[in-house]
Amino acid sequence: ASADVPIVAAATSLNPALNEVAELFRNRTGGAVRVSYGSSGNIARQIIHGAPFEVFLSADENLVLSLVDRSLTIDGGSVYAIGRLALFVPHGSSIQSDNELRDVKTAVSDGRLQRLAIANPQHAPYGRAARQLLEQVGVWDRIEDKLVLGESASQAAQFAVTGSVDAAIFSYSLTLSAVISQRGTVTLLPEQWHQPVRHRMVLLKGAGRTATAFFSFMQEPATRHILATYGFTGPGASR
Amino acid sequence: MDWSALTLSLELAAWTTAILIPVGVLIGRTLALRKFMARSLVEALIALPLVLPPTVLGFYLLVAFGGASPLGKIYEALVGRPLVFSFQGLLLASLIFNLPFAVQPVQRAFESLPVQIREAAWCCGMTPWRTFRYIELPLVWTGMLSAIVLTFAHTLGEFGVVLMVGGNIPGETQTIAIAIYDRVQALQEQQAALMSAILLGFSFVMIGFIYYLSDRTRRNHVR
Amino acid sequence: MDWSALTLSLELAAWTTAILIPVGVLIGRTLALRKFMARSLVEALIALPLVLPPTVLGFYLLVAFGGASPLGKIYEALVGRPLVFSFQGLLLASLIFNLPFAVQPVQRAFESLPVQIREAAWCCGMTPWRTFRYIELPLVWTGMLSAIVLTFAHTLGEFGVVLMVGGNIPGETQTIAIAIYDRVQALQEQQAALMSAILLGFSFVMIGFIYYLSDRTRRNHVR
Amino acid sequence: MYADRNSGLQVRLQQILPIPLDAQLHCDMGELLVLVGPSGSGKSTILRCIAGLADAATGLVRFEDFVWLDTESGVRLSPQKRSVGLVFQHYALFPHLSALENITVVLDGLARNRRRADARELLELVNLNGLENRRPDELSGGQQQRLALARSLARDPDVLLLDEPFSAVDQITRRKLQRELARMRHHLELPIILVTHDLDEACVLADRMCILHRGETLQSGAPYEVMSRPQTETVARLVGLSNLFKGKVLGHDSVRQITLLDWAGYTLQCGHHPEVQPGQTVNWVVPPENVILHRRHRPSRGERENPVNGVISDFVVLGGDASITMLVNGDPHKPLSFSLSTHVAHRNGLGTGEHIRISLLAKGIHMML
Amino acid sequence: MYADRNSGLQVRLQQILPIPLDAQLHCDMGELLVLVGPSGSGKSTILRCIAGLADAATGLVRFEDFVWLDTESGVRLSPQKRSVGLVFQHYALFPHLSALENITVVLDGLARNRRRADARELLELVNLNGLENRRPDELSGGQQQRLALARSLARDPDVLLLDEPFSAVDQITRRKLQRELARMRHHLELPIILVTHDLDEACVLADRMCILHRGETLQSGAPYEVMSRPQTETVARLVGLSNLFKGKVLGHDSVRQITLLDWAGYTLQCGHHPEVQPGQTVNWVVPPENVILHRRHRPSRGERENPVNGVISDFVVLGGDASITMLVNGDPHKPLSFSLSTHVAHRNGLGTGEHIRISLLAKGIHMML
Ligand SMILES: Nc1ncnc2c1ncn2[C@@H]1O[C@H](COP(=O)(O)OP(=O)(O)OP(=O)(O)O)[C@@H](O)[C@H]1O
Ligand SMILES: Nc1ncnc2c1ncn2[C@@H]1O[C@H](COP(=O)(O)OP(=O)(O)OP(=O)(O)O)[C@@H](O)[C@H]1O
Ligand SMILES: [Mg+2]
Ligand SMILES: [Mg+2]
Repeated sequence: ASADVPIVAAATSLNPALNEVAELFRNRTGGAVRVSYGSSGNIARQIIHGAPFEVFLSADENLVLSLVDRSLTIDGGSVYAIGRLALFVPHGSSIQSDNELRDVKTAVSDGRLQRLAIANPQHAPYGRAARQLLEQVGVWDRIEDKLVLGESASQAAQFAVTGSVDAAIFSYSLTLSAVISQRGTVTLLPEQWHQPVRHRMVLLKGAGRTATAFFSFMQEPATRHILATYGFTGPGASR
Repeated sequence: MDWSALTLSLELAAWTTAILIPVGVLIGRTLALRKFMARSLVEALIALPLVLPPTVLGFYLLVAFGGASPLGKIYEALVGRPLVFSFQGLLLASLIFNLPFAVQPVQRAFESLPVQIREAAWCCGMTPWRTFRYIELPLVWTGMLSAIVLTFAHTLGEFGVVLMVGGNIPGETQTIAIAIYDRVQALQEQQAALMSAILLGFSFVMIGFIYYLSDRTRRNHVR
Repeated sequence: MDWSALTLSLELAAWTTAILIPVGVLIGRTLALRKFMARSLVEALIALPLVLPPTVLGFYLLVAFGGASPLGKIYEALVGRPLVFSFQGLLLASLIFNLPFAVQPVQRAFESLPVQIREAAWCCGMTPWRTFRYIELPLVWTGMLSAIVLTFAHTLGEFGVVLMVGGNIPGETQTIAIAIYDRVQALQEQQAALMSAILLGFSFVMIGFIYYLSDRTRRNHVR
Repeated sequence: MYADRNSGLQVRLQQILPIPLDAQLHCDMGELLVLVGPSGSGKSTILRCIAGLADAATGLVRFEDFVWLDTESGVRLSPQKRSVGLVFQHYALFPHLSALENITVVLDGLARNRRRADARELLELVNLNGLENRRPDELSGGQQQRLALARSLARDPDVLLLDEPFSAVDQITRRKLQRELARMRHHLELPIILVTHDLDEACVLADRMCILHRGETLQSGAPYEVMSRPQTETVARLVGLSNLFKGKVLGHDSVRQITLLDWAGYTLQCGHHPEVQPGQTVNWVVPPENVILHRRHRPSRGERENPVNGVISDFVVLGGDASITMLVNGDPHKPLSFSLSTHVAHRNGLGTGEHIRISLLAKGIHMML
Repeated sequence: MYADRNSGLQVRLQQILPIPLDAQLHCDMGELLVLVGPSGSGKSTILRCIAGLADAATGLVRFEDFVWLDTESGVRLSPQKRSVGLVFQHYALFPHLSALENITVVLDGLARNRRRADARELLELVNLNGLENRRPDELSGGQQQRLALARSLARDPDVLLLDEPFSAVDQITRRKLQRELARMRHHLELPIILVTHDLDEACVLADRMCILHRGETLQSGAPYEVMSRPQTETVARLVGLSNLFKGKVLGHDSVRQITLLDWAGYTLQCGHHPEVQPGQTVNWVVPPENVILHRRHRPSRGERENPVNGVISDFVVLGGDASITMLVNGDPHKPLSFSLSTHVAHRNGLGTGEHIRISLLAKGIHMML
């Protein structure tokens, strides 16, 4: 059965957007896929060790490129979305949100900001972006010891929704979930302050017809639309 | 609620427990009754799977079982499909990871078995197997109970190793633990809470029932 | 090699073990010696932390300890700093998570204590405390040993709960398990392997030494 | 029956389940009471009740003015508060401690040196010097038993409860320990209850003896009294009396102070037992020492009393004594045992199958209802 | 010494550590050998060696033509392969099984019904009927012991090893069990080795008796033989002989077949012991039955033999016998014990402090090196 129903490995951040895409794909083409979510790093490693995935939707472009280098893919794949960062300030926090992080800077100085959650810049793409952004704003040095690092952007968001941090910076797409929007204020941050978070997908060696079809389906306007409603803007000019 | 994930978890836990308890009894008994030089070292070795973070252990197991490894190659040659990202691979990883839980309580139970009772069995002409079956096993039963409960519960909740070795394939290697994790990651709090509650309730009833039964058998022995 | 993470892990494991063993002895002894209706239920309850995936458990603990929770508020009011993302919070989570490992082996050990020996102690006029200290404790020692090793090892390797409740703050809540995980995620495989090897070697020597010592004391008792 | 006496140890226990008990004991200061009864009659259970390890449904345990147990008023002291020394039937030594430590661990409150000195003294008392550092599982059965005895004394108890404390030691050591116990008893002046199966031991040691049967205390009194004047057939059996028969009362002769008994075709003259009714069937017993052989060549004292004929069915020589069983009138259901000096037996040419004639001394015949 | 005999059970064990052993035993088919020795002398250890639970440094255990242990040729059968029934001193019952199951579990290979029937029969044999469903911890000490005895028989063993199998049961049950054992012995024709501390039991049951001391077998033979003719002073002490003294050999009179002994100022005529040298100091013993009181009114047989004077230091009446200790010449280091019929004692006005004269029968005096 697995020959007919390819496994699509996708970054955790695509949940639940991708579920909706898969649903639409089934309705449109009659083809079914199974989605295996995980951190992009884990998925890449699993692919290296022979995981039976046919499509890889990564949150981290570099990981895809490293697979390409190892000739585990059919081609170089394509970027299916560009991620943005958002500032989330939970209700009850004394931080004022603004899209230039002015109050964050002040709060760092006057001690109001004790804990800021981001994803781990060591390996999470949104963590790297957050770090670039904070460096750009010029608070990185002062804020470094106030950081709470999530394994992924999603975990940074979890820190935020439990009210355990004063503010958090993670992917804009997550802020669209009901849980987040109900529990704090969300501010989209300028995209030029960090390198774009490019989400690249790729067809893996051995991908079958359904997988190829799904890969193309990912680039169709209907899909783009769904992704957009979940906060993933299309590649547009970036490609 | 993702019932297939729950079923898969229960299956994995049941298999792990079923395979591991005999292994635990064998190893635990040997460690308890035989005195050999390297005993402390073997005991320490068995505790080691606990020390590594599960995901990392999972990563190394992935390397060890993967298609590039000798084990993986042999398995694939024999069975015709890869060991990793399959239920079998998951099970193997789960067995390794839960070894300490299966060995330790049983070993302690064997250690507290009075020597004279085994000697009495021998002097009654009971074969080693009969002695084991009718004298030793019933007397180490509570130790096995601990082993069963710890192994079972820990397999249900295990996530890092399973995610890594199994690859989170729905219906195949996606356990309930991973399914819940996915929901939490996707910030679907209500779904996650519901699944957690079901898992907890289910386990609570199940483990409580195991304890209750064993209590009753112990009391029944009295009659 | 990240020595501060290793130190932190060892500290956490040591504290967890040091606090949990007395608790485990208390609970395990009560469960073993007192007969009450809800015993099976309490026993099942204690096994429950194992059933949830650690990250998920961590998430719920984060909710329970967080600034919005009553516990978090009380703690912050008393101590002046939040419970979560602190060593104390980590410790509390670790205590909850390791409870089954501390209780089960000790409970079994108490269960296998012959009644007559405690009765003899009473009839010799030994106070309950003296009986506990000089008769019961030495006789349940191997059970405690299992509890110590399982708790210690499991705390070293625990990652999901710690990451969630601790927030991976270097030098404060970043344990060696998290550090290794981060290296693995960042594809720094050699560093990860080095750290894993050091952690494993260290634990192996340490646990082996604990076993060796306890073996020797048991033998020394003989002299 | 002792409810009004306030000295020593008083015990009254009653229950139906789990083990039927209906026991009444009293043991004065400095007195040694031996509890005798068949296996499973509840001896250990009674000691456990006294020590506070088991509870009777209703009962009273009082030592001097201290009430240890009173189910009526709800008093129930813990074992620690009842100052008893108990030797368990199965010893219950502390398996992880050396012989010396088994004792020092009990000696609370003393300085360390003092504890060790005291413990060594106790070990010496029970002949265990030299084995101080052995753990119980490295001691022989008898050595373990002696250690248990020493430990029970360590607490300096007010009451000593000994459950077959000498069953596993050889006779020489046993005699030594019995002597020690006797010495201690007079020295320490405490009530001692001792369970034993050895009636000789009971007779030698006991001030009083109490017979227990199915949880019920049947008779107590001086050992010789109990052994020679059992109140019931059961007691007679329990103390191992032979020569126990049933006979029919013919009547009383109050002038000669005798009671006449019809048995096996003989009319036996017995000591006066006014409490039995003519026509009644009673149990009677004659101790072997009141059986006199009619010798061949010279008449013995008392030959006129109750002469009885029989055939020797069993003739066993054991050292200087010959033990003889005679079937009265040849009836295998009426075996009568007695013993003689071996040389007397030989002089009279006794042996299996010989026909002999004996006399039962009237004053030795004891009747029971 | 039995190395050439090939029947029954032959045992030879030697070692220094951990427990010194130097034992040589032989027990024929149908024979009951009683092993007697002080506590800690190694009795249990020897049984364990025979059963295969312990190993001696060097030794041989052979049953009929089967070698169970031969350290020289390296043969060492497992306990299962040695068909022994062993009653452990501490019973070692299976705690989780009922009395019945404790036996059925041993009966391998039989049909279930048959097993239960056999087990019930064994339980009946030891008077445990009605207690089939009790677990060991719900049985009294004596009941446990009997269960252990029943279990040891379940295997239908070739050799029976009993480590104080009756120590915890009352005399009536004990006698019944002893009778059963005697019956079984003649019926089953197997070698039985029994450890006991009860010399009376030993005398009643034993075909042969073996005296063990510090792991060494000192003497074996018929009980009466060992008790009356101990080869050494140690044996004499171990079998509890009183009247044990040291004297100096004066010389032999080969005509009258006597040996003369100087003791306490008397010249004693003794049975002929040509093996002792004049001038040598020897141990000698006189059994109480060879001590004759010089009666006040009529002379007894043998009064001319070895008359000795003394003062009564102890006079205890126990039933029909009076047990008397006399200090020879009033010397407290020379106590001499004997017993008399109570009525003889009374007729002669005996009592503590009385001066009496006795005779030691020459043929009763036994000398040891
Ligand atoms: N837990 C129990 N449940 C039911 N019956 C019991 C239990 N424990 C003991 N008994 C029974 O109670 C009776 C009395 O036991 P106890 O140990 O007091 O006897 P005992 O007189 O000491 O005998 P022994 O001389 O054999 O030691 C026995 O018949 C025994 O089987
Ligand atoms: N593990 C051991 N290590 C050292 N000595 C031991 C060990 N076990 C027993 N012994 C000693 O060996 C000797 C013989 O023990 P054994 O049990 O054979 O004596 P026993 O004759 O059966 O005595 P009892 O009549 O008291 O049962 C004893 O002095 C005992 O202390
Ligand atoms: Mg008893
Ligand atoms: Mg012994």
